[in-house]
Amino acid sequence: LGGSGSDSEAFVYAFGRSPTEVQFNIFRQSNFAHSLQDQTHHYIAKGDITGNVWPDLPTSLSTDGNTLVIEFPEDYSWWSGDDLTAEDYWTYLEIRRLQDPEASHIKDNVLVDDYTIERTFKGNVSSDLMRADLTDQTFGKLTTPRWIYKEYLERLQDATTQKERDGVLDDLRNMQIPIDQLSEEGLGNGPYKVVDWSDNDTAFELYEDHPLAEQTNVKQVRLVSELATENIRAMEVNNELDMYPEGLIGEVDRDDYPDNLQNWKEIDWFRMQKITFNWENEHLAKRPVRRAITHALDLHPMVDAAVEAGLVGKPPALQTGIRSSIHEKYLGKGWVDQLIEYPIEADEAGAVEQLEKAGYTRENGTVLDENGNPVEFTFLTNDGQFQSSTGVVVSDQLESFGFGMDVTTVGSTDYYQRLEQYDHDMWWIWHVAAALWHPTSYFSNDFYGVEVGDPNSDSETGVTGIPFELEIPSEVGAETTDGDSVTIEPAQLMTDLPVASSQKEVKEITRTLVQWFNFDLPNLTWIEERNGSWGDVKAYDFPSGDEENVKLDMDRPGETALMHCWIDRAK
Amino acid sequence: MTETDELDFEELFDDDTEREPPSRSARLKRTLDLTVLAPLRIALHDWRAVVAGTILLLYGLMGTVGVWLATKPSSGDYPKLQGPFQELAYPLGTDLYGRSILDQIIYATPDMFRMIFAGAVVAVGVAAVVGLLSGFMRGTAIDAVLMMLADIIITIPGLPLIIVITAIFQPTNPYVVGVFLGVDMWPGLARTVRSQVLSIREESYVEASQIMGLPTPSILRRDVAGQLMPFILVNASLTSRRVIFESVSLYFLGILPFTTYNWGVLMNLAYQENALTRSELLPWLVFPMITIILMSFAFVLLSQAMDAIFNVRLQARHAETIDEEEVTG
Amino acid sequence: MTDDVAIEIRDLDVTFGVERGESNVVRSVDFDVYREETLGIVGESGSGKSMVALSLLDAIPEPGTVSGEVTYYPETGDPVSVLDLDPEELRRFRWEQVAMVFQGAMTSFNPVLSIREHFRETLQDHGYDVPEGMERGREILEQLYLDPDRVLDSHPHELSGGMQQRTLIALSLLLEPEVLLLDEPTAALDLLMQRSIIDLLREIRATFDLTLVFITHDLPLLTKIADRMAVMYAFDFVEVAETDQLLYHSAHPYTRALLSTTPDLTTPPGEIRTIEGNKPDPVEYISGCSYHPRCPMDEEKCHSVEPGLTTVGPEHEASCHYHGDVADNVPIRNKPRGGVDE
Amino acid sequence: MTFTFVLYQSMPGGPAEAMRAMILAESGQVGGSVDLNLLNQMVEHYANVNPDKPLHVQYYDYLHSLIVQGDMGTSIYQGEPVLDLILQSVPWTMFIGVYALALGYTVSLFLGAAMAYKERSLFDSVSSIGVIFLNSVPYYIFAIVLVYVLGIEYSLFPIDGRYGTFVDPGFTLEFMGSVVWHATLPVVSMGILATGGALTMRGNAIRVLGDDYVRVAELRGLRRSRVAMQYVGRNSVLPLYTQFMIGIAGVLSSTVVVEEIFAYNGMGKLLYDAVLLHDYPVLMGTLLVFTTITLLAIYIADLTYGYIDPRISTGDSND
Amino acid sequence: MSKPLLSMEDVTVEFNSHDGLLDAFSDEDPVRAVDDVSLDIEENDVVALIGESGCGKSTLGKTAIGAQRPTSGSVSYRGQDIWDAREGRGEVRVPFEEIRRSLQIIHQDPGSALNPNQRVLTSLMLPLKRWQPELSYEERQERILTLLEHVGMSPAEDFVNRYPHQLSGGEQQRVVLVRSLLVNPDVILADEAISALDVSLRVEMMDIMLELQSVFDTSYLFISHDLSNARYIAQQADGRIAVMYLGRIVEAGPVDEILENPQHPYTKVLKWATPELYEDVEADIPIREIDVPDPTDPPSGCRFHTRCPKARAACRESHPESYGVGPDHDSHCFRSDETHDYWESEPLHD
Ligand SMILES: Nc1ncnc2c1ncn2[C@@H]1O[C@H](COP(=O)(O)OP(=O)(O)OP(=O)(O)O)[C@@H](O)[C@H]1O
Ligand SMILES: Nc1ncnc2c1ncn2[C@@H]1O[C@H](COP(=O)(O)OP(=O)(O)OP(=O)(O)O)[C@@H](O)[C@H]1O
Ligand SMILES: [Mg+2]
Ligand SMILES: [Mg+2]
Repeated sequence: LGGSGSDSEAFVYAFGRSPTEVQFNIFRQSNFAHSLQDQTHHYIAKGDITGNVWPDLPTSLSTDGNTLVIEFPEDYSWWSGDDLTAEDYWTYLEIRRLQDPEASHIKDNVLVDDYTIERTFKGNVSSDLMRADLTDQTFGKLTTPRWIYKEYLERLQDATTQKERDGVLDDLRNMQIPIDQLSEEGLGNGPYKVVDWSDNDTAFELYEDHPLAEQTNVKQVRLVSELATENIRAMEVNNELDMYPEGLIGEVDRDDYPDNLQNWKEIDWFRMQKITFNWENEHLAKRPVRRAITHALDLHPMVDAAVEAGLVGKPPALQTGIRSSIHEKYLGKGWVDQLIEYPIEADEAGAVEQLEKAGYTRENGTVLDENGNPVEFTFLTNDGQFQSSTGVVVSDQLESFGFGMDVTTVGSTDYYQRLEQYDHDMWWIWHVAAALWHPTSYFSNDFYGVEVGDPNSDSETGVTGIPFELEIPSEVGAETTDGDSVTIEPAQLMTDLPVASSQKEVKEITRTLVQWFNFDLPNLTWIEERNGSWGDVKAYDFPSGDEENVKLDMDRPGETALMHCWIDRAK
Repeated sequence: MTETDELDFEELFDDDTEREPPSRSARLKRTLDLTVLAPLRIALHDWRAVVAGTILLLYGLMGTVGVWLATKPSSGDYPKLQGPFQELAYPLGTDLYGRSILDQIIYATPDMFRMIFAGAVVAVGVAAVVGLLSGFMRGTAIDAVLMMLADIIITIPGLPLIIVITAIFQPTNPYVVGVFLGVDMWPGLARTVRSQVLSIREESYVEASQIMGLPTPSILRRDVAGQLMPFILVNASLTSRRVIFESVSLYFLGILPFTTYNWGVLMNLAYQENALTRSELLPWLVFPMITIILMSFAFVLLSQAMDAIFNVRLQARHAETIDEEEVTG
Repeated sequence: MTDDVAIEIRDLDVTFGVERGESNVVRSVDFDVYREETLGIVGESGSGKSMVALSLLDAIPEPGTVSGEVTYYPETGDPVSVLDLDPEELRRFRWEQVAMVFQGAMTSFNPVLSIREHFRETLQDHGYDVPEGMERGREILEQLYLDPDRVLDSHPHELSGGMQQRTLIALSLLLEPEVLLLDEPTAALDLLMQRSIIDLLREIRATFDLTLVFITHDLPLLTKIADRMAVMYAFDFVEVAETDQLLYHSAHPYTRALLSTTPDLTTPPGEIRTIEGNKPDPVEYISGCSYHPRCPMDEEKCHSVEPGLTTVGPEHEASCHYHGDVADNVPIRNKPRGGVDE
Repeated sequence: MTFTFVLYQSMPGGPAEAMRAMILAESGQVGGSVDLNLLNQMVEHYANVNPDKPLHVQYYDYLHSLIVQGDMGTSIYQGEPVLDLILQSVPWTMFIGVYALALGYTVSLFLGAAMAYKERSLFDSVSSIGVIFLNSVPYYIFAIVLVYVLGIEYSLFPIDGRYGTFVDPGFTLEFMGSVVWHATLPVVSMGILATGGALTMRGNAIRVLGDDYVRVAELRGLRRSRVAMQYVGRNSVLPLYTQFMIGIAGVLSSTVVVEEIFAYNGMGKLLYDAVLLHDYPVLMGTLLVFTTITLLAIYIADLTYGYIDPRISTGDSND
Repeated sequence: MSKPLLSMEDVTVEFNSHDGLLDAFSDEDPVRAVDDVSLDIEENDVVALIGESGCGKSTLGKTAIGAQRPTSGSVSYRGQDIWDAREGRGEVRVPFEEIRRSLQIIHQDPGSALNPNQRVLTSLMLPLKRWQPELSYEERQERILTLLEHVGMSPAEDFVNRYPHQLSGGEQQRVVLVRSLLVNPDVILADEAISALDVSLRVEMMDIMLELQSVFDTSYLFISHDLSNARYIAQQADGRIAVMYLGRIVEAGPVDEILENPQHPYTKVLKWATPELYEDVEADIPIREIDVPDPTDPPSGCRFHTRCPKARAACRESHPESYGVGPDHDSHCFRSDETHDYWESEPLHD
């Protein structure tokens, strides 16, 4: 049984998919391949918990007007020995742009020299957003050796019609880079290179030519693929893992885990979880009903249930739609204080009061609408992890309050398919679209965010029944539109947000959206998660993040540390 | 019928007419004794039937009275993750959300019965009809088509087929789930029924009934179905076990959507929450398992006992209205 | 007939425990089989004929138990007490000394083995020389009007009933036993085949110097082969005599009833009579003469005193208190053509 | 086949949606999020793999290339020829399947025979109850229990994978050992599917023991061992033969669950994943192979039954 | 002479050994179980059909009572073709219903002729209910009990509530007989009806059958492979014996004729094979071949020629037709024709 026992030299940790199932052509990602690419290729940029974006591999990301300048270090190379240059990344950027040059928001990408790229946006974009454009968990890595992708880029450049371009793209997407090719041809660029693999493990060896290689004494790394095995937790409990790069040891697990495993880095994560209200339901379309539900729910048991399933986090104090840790940066302290405060614990009386505003009553523990009919909702959830727990707790709470609840639980693949059919009244989905502590990742107009729908469509409401145009009070924190009100277009605002031309505009749009969210409660956010990484702190020295030149307040601190050679075997 | 025949009959029957016809109630008593009480008496003599009956009765009670007695499990009812055998309110402990595990098991029972019922009825019913039909139409096109259909379904591996079917229809209604599960099970049975019918058809009493001009439905019912009955019931019992197995496996794999409790769902949830390495979650996994095993154990036992219960030889021995002494042959 | 005894049976009992109690299916039987004679045993179904035969091989099926003495006197060598043999000795004894052709040949062969394999395994397990034995087997088959090549290569189901029966006879003679027990070897066959087999057996008996014990309930057939006949009723022998003696001077009312219930081609139908009453139950014990409930000359004495086999003539024993009066009270239904009634 | 083709075509959502959902589900599980726009772009590509030809044309195309070129198409998801994927996994599934079946049936047959010989003894009743009990345990529950007891609590057996990490496949002792080692738990869990055979065997053997030819064989003074093997054994195993072959279908079905539980990369897992991903070509391919194997097994059973049981000269032993 | 009650003309019955779909392709020869047979049964008649196993007796019998469809030839009941009546062809003078009721069967194995799951009463009630629905339950039961007592099963009340397995073979056979008589048939096919019974019971059973014949005016087609039984029942009823060999009737005639004056060598062989209690052992087997030829591939010409001790070359050539050798006595043997080529041809020897 593998484990650190058999090759005790290696640093063992668990993550991602089976190496034999994924392949490394970023344009044809499948099988959740990025989970492995995280260990083989460097990121370009990463956001941190304060909402700032930092260069990861590049030495700097500077902005000037609509231009973003990316400078690459000169001492990096691919495992093949070829120099790693700006052209490698430029090739990727250009392929992306040329997929559909008209639709792209990029004007051009210029390869200034071997180590510099100038990237110019078509419109005015705030500098934060220009940088943020480079971050993405899935695609924000330098995975494209120029000699492999050059051919496709040239063909794209030669293509004149969209049809020709699509043809090239099809070819590109059919191209595959399986792990044996990656290893043999040296197509990775991380400090640890792939030397062996099996169905569910990948073995890495320190790549001595990597500029950071000297910093660490960990020569061998073994990655157990989390998705290909069933016994990760058994390995953890049996002390067979040295690190988990993303995830904390929760309270519930603490007793089961050996003492040498400790959370060595904790962060306020970007992720939140929410319950979506489908406005297509006649009751949920009514604001007082949504507010009543919010009053009726006690967020603590929901969070507790999630915690039981291994999540770490706490309920948000305010329904703003964005994470409280970035309130200050985008909303300002004083402004936030004016927002409506909904109870976190259950407030039955408040809930009934809200219901009455809609003309509803609660009799003998049953909520009746204005016509005296019982109010019933369908709830969709999946059977995996904490999602089912939440489903159970939410529906039980609402049921005991007096709503009729009909919960359907489906398997997780089915869940995401069913989710997008919008055939339920409430469901469950996480609330954030990108690994970025930025309003755009929360107010994204899709089911990760506050989905409204396509504002350019002909209808008046989006898929979830939310109108494209609606009224909110002008005054922040007002509970009704009885006073002054303004008409806003949330869907449009969410489309505008990622291309806001200035930090000021970002803030403005964000405030409007937050106010709307707070007033209308299109969704209910119920947990702000914490994350981080745990490891065998006896056997290894992990960075705390306070060291010089060490930046760990970002997503996946474990991987970040490993990819920067910040982990050492304890002496 | 000619005149003379009539006469002979009358003569013969006039011989002694003072015979007292049995009263209606005596007849009723006899029928009751033979069709209900005798099998029951055998069942009571057969430990398998007794055990199976007791277990199933318990489950039956669980699914009826139990549901009525138990509180509908709801999160936060009790402290979470309590161990079993500590409190009367949750004898088997509680789950992650503080729901009584016993209550959940109890609440899952009616649906399980519905599923079993639908599955067994479909599998055994279709099998019986198809088997009878093609057995009686041996050699005709109907027979060929039915058997071809059965063969085709036999060769498609069952579970994958069901997975696909359920993936398409995403049934949540227990009856529908039962029906889907039954769909995969009828062909094998139908084949066996057919071969049984073929051999029963060779029995001379069937031929005799035909020659006596008894109507075909009556022959089917009395001569064929009567013989098939034990076989059909044994298989209904075994099919029930399979329905339990397969439905639970589908819920366990998370393929079937579910709206309420099911033992497989409990297992699924517990398993997903790493019950195998979190000892405090084990009851959540283990008790549904035991429930499943016990119920299928009852069905397997029942199927074994069924042979005895429907054995007329034993029935005769246990019937009170037949005196036993002069039993020869 | 010689007094050279081949098998001596003393006080043989066979019982089965059944639900209703003890089922006594052979009751204190004393009996001798003479060397090289052909003994016919008749009796109605269930009278215990097969059980007696099986006892000779200590082969009463479970859960039956057998007690008493069965002594086998081989032509050369010491007497063998069959019921006391150890399992290995018994195994060798069976088929080498005494072989048996079972009721119903169709079920006597292993359906999945060819006839050749049946022959070979029999030779092998008894340590006989296989090629030599097979050669002998072929000769016997030929004597029985069978084509050895075809038969040996066949599987049992490929042979007709008559062929199977003859093959089984051949198999029983393979190890040249001294005694051959035949338990209704012809019951399932057509008349023509029955009669043919009887004729073949007669020939073979001569060639192999066999002692034959032939069990059947077909009286007329038995008269065509038996030197001596024994009649069984209610789990014991009621009359033993040489064939002609039995046919013409039977001294037991049951034997006489049996003779007159058998239809044949010549007896006027009116003379054929049936035996009234039910057959005896092996569990119940009938006191006195076991036949008295059905006997037309049933007297007081018959109810209480067991008659036992008594000598009524040369080589003729019968168990009837009134054997002297039988001839007058129970007429044999037709005038025997050959014999003279004294 | 037509049937399954139609069935799969009627599954809601195409492969693209399924794949998208899969990636979403996994990102939810591992944490993090996905840029939906990019994901959609990428996933769209897969939707184009199956151009919207009318169904019957697709069906014809599929049949044509299957029969003419032996081509089962390419996995939408993995991009590899379905045939390759199947060829890689079939041996593993056959290995554990046949191993399980052989082991399960051998044990149950001997047990059944032993029970029959000792009919009504204590051994018989205890084993009967034992077998009935095993019969009532779903194989996957058995698997979970095995995982828990032997895999996790006592760490005696590996609980996932097909062979040890970084053991290089080849005809080395290490590899073989590792393969057998890893197969143990799946095989044992599937093996209990065969325990029902013990009761059937017991019944058969009791019946055969009462048959005349067995009694005659004893009267013939044959050796006990020969009577046991050639007479009782052979004749009571015979009726089980077709059941055994058809059992292959059952065992193959069970691999779907068992391989999933043990993360064993075989056909069952391939099929299961294909169902989740709506990867039609793989689905069709695996199902075709499953069906073919079953058919083949039944066919072989039919053909060889005549040899094993000389009473059946023609092939209609199905009746 | 009036029209026979039941008459078969040139009846042939063939069986394909398989009749599945696939077997359309197999070219296996059909078995001709009955080959061109004509036979009449009169009112109150007893015809005993004898022959070796597999020679087609049952098939012929079932064809006679309309339970087996002839491949060719016709079967008629009181002049009405049974199969025409059944299918409503032509003018139907006697409805099939009545034909169905009039022709009944008693099977060889009484054990399997009764539904093992039904009590005797039920088994007997059903036909009565079918044919005399106007009777009340009590009346039906009355008849059944009376009839059962008539065949010596008393107390009948006790017997009717038993299951078949609780009856002895003889009793089962009586129940079967009663069942067929209850519907008041004209012809009963007794297919080896006594062979399964103990020797001592056979005569008794035949006596019962004969006795009831006088009450019910029934005719019997009595199938047996035992000449002495056939003789017993046929002679009592003044009936006839028909001898069958491989699908053909080779000799038919009044009992005494057949026994005293057998014409066909096969009849003679059967006579030889029927041992007499008081008769001396005869010398040799009077046939050349013990085993019956394969019915799927019957010998040419006279089918008996392969075993016939008197066979000559001519017998191989053609099938002998019927030669009348006495009143109502026919034989299918060339030897009955003194002028036949047979006498000139070479005897067959092995
Ligand atoms: N296994 C058994 N258990 C109980 N009783 C048995 C068993 N085998 C035989 N008997 C009884 O033993 C008695 C004698 O049987 P046996 O077989 O010797 O009769 P038989 O004279 O050979 O009859 P048949 O002519 O029918 O062969 C019968 O009453 C039968 O019921
Ligand atoms: N249903 C059938 N299908 C095929 N062949 C049949 C069928 N019934 C009878 N036969 C064949 O027809 C021939 C005559 O059979 P039948 O049963 O009429 O003979 P039988 O004289 O009654 O023999 P037995 O004395 O054994 O009852 C036999 O060769 C038999 O194999
Ligand atoms: Mg016997
Ligand atoms: Mg017949």
